[in-house]
Amino acid sequence: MSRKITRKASGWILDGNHAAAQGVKLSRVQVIAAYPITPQSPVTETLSEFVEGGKLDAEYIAVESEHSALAVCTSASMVGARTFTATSAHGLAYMHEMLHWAAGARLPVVLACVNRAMGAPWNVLNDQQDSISQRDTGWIQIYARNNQEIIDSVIQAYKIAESVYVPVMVCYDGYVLSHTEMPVDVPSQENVDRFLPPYKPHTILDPANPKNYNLVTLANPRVNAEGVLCHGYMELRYLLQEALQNSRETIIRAGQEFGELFGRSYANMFWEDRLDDADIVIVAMGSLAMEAIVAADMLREAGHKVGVLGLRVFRPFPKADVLKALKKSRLVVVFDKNISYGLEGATCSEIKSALYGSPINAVIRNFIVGLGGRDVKARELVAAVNKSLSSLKEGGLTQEYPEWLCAI
Amino acid sequence: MKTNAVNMTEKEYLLPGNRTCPGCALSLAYRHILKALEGQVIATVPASCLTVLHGMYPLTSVTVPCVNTPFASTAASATGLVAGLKALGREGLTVLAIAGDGGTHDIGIQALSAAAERQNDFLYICYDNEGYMNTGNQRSGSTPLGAISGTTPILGKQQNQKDITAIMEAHGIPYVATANASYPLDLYEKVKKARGVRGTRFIHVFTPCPPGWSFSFSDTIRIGKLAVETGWVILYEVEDGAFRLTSASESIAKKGNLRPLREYLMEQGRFKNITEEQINELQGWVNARWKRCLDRAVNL
Amino acid sequence: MTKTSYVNTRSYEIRWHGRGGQGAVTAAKIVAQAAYLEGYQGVTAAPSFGAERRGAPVSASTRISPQTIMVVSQVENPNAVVVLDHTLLKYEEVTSGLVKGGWLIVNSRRHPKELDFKGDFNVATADATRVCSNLRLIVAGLTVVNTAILGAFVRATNVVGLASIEKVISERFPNNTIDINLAAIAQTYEITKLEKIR
Amino acid sequence: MGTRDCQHICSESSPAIGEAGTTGEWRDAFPVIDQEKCLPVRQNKPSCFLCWLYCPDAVISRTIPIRINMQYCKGCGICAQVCPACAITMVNEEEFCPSGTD
Repeated sequence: MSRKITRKASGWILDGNHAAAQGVKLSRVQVIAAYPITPQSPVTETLSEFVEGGKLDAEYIAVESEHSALAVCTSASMVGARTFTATSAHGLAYMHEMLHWAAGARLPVVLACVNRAMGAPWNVLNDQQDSISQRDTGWIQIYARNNQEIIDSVIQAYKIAESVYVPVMVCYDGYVLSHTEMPVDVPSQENVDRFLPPYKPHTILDPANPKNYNLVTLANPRVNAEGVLCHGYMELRYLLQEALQNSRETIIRAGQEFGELFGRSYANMFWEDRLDDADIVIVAMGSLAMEAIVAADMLREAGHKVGVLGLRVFRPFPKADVLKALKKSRLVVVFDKNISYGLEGATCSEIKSALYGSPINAVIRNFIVGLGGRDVKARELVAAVNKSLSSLKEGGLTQEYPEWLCAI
Repeated sequence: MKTNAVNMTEKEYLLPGNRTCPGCALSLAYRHILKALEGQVIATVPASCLTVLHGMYPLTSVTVPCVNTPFASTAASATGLVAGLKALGREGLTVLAIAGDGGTHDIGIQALSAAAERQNDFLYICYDNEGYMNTGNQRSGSTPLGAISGTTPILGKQQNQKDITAIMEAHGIPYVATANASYPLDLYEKVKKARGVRGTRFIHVFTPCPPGWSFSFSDTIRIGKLAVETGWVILYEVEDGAFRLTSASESIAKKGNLRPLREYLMEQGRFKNITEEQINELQGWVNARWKRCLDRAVNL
Repeated sequence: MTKTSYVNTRSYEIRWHGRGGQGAVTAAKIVAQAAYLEGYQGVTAAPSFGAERRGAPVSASTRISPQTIMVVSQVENPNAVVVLDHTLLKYEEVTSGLVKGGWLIVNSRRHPKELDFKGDFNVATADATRVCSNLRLIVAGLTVVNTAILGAFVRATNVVGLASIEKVISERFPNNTIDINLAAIAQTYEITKLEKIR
Repeated sequence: MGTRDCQHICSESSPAIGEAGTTGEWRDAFPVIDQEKCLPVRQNKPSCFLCWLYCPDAVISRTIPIRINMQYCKGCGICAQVCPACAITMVNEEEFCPSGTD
């Protein structure tokens, strides 16, 4: 059934996968290499249809594995083509080696991670263990709460990546968003072309001016043929960290420009909902940050002043911004759809590190929720906040280990 | 005495009510593979339709031990099972690595090639439904030229499939064979023979897929037979280099009644956009391969 | 500007039950599209997550709201349950959570009273299967009732109008299937039998 | 109620019939055997049994007469298609249940 998408004046109705594919098309991506995996596969199918149907002038490479998908993208990006790939869970894990490589080579590849649980055992449903497990590979990570933010983030990802020469991962929840249709405003090609200048690679692959990239790089700095002292391995690595630290400005400026052109501002590292007068803050990421707003409503009706901090950019982690946002909080309840095994939810650790050394003396509670597609309802978030409130006195600032909302 | 439907072992290793689609050729093939191995097997299976056949925790519809493994590592997993059993001095079990065409031709070929070069002692079976059916039919290295799939939706696949059995034969392993779910007795004999051979053994089993290839699920057997009758699939075995045509392919070779490939292609919705030029190219490919087999066969 | 609270503007939630291949997910999406055309800002439509097998039970959900929908968790207390295959009625979760005064809409040739449901919700039935088989609305050997049942859904709940449903079908379905589907909807709308709780 | 009592520390599955539920409900047609035409029945000795051989779900018994486990038969129709004696026909489910029981 060929899909003539109904288009009301202002918007379409798209699921997350189709929103991502539209974002790739509008960004005029030139090389796509992807391998099918549930729940990402409709992205690859939709892009194949665009390419074969003449709606997107791009090379679609049906690679034999995710490891090769990213290898194709890094080299195509090295040559100067704008590239895209998409994957989930074990596909992303299989790319791990190449994730490091792409960041080290400072290549602006954009990857859509349709968040799915990691095995063993097999589970195709949603949580964020897969992308969180890749937080140390040097990629910028942006999380979408709904399908509008997916298409908008894919387009902004190219602007950001190609400005700071750092690859960007746009993460959205498998099934909960990827397979759920909702209204999405699809920007016009003209406006996207205005927003997104052509990609100018920092690499030159020209026999007339031969350069070799990513050869063996020794520990210590070394002098080149012109007598200039060049980096050692550590210096190159430092520059990657510096680029991620400085990318905050680029991310916010890109979000601002996007707002001016498309009417939806992304000049932030996280979404704030009634934080100004909140002394209790819920922290969540992805679609759970939407459900958390409903929970905040229910808690406000019960007389609690609750706000929601919906994390958008997980890397670089916006420590200073979080610090500012939480300055009036006495209780921070962090919901993680991942777990750094042996410790706690990754978001919780990042929040604690942001508050360390600050005057904020908030109690922090961490709940592990929604792993492997376990449904998380607003009323369960409310119950967790109430439980944390009752443990305020004797609980101490933090607990040794997070609490799990499960049936163990 | 040749095994047939009447004297074949009654014992089943596949329990009723598994999760495969109605008319699934994999389910039929797997049933006879396990019977031929008399259940004396440890299977290792990557993410694929077969994982779904095995079922969802805490239940499984298969009564043999099975080790699930990530998509790229079937042969490596099998190697590990063989090494472990050897280290523990456990004998008499066949380690069965069984993956689809995606898991064999594409993402898993590196691990398989290395295991074959090491001559690791397991039986590797590729059940081939010519596409990534578990994720909704995307094209694979085995998808034929001109076939529609999720990732070749309009123009159909632009390249023909790779001949994985020839690739595996090139590794100089002691036993290589092709089989087809529509000829269960031929499959049964080959698995039984492979069980007795030492070293890496490879059997390429053709398993038509009703939803993936768009034909009605009562026609699975008919489509599978048509594939052999038109030469798309050639049933043979290569034992220490000796090439022998078997079952229907042997009788077709002797009678010379190969039917035009078009008859096979037209039965399947996945070929609805195939061009005349692509049909001719496929027919040429089939004829050339058929001729090579006739020349090589020692039993004609 | 006071912040709209999402608690009391609870969206209208519909849960669809069918068997793989009957088109329950498409029905869920059509109603979401129709509601959006009628000016509802918030609509979502989602399949039940997991492998679908032809003939095996599947479900889907639609949410409709004046505001953007923030709830992403699964539907728990639907306002309406639509059952495309009456043989699914024996499963307890098919009607579980249906709100008081909600609507149960069943593809069945029997009158609602004959289904003797012990729930405080209204029941509507229509023999969509017979309508569709008369119209030869068969796909891959299965009588596809997902558009026809929308006639019964509109007749019972009136949450969206026939006109917007027909607009979605005309825009989204392949041309050669539009008229047959519109006919299926209209005919089923007519033969729908309603049984309101006293 | 906690799930700790199952004592598993990893995803360990045990064999069971009907892993995917009563798959018999998936079908929209079911096989009916005409005993007059069925070879083993006519010859009253084990013969043919191709329906047993070709059943993907092993729901056909190799007995005389043949019995089909209707709880799990998915109604694929392969047995009807391979039967050399055309003894098996597929009957639509709707026609099967008498008008009363909907």
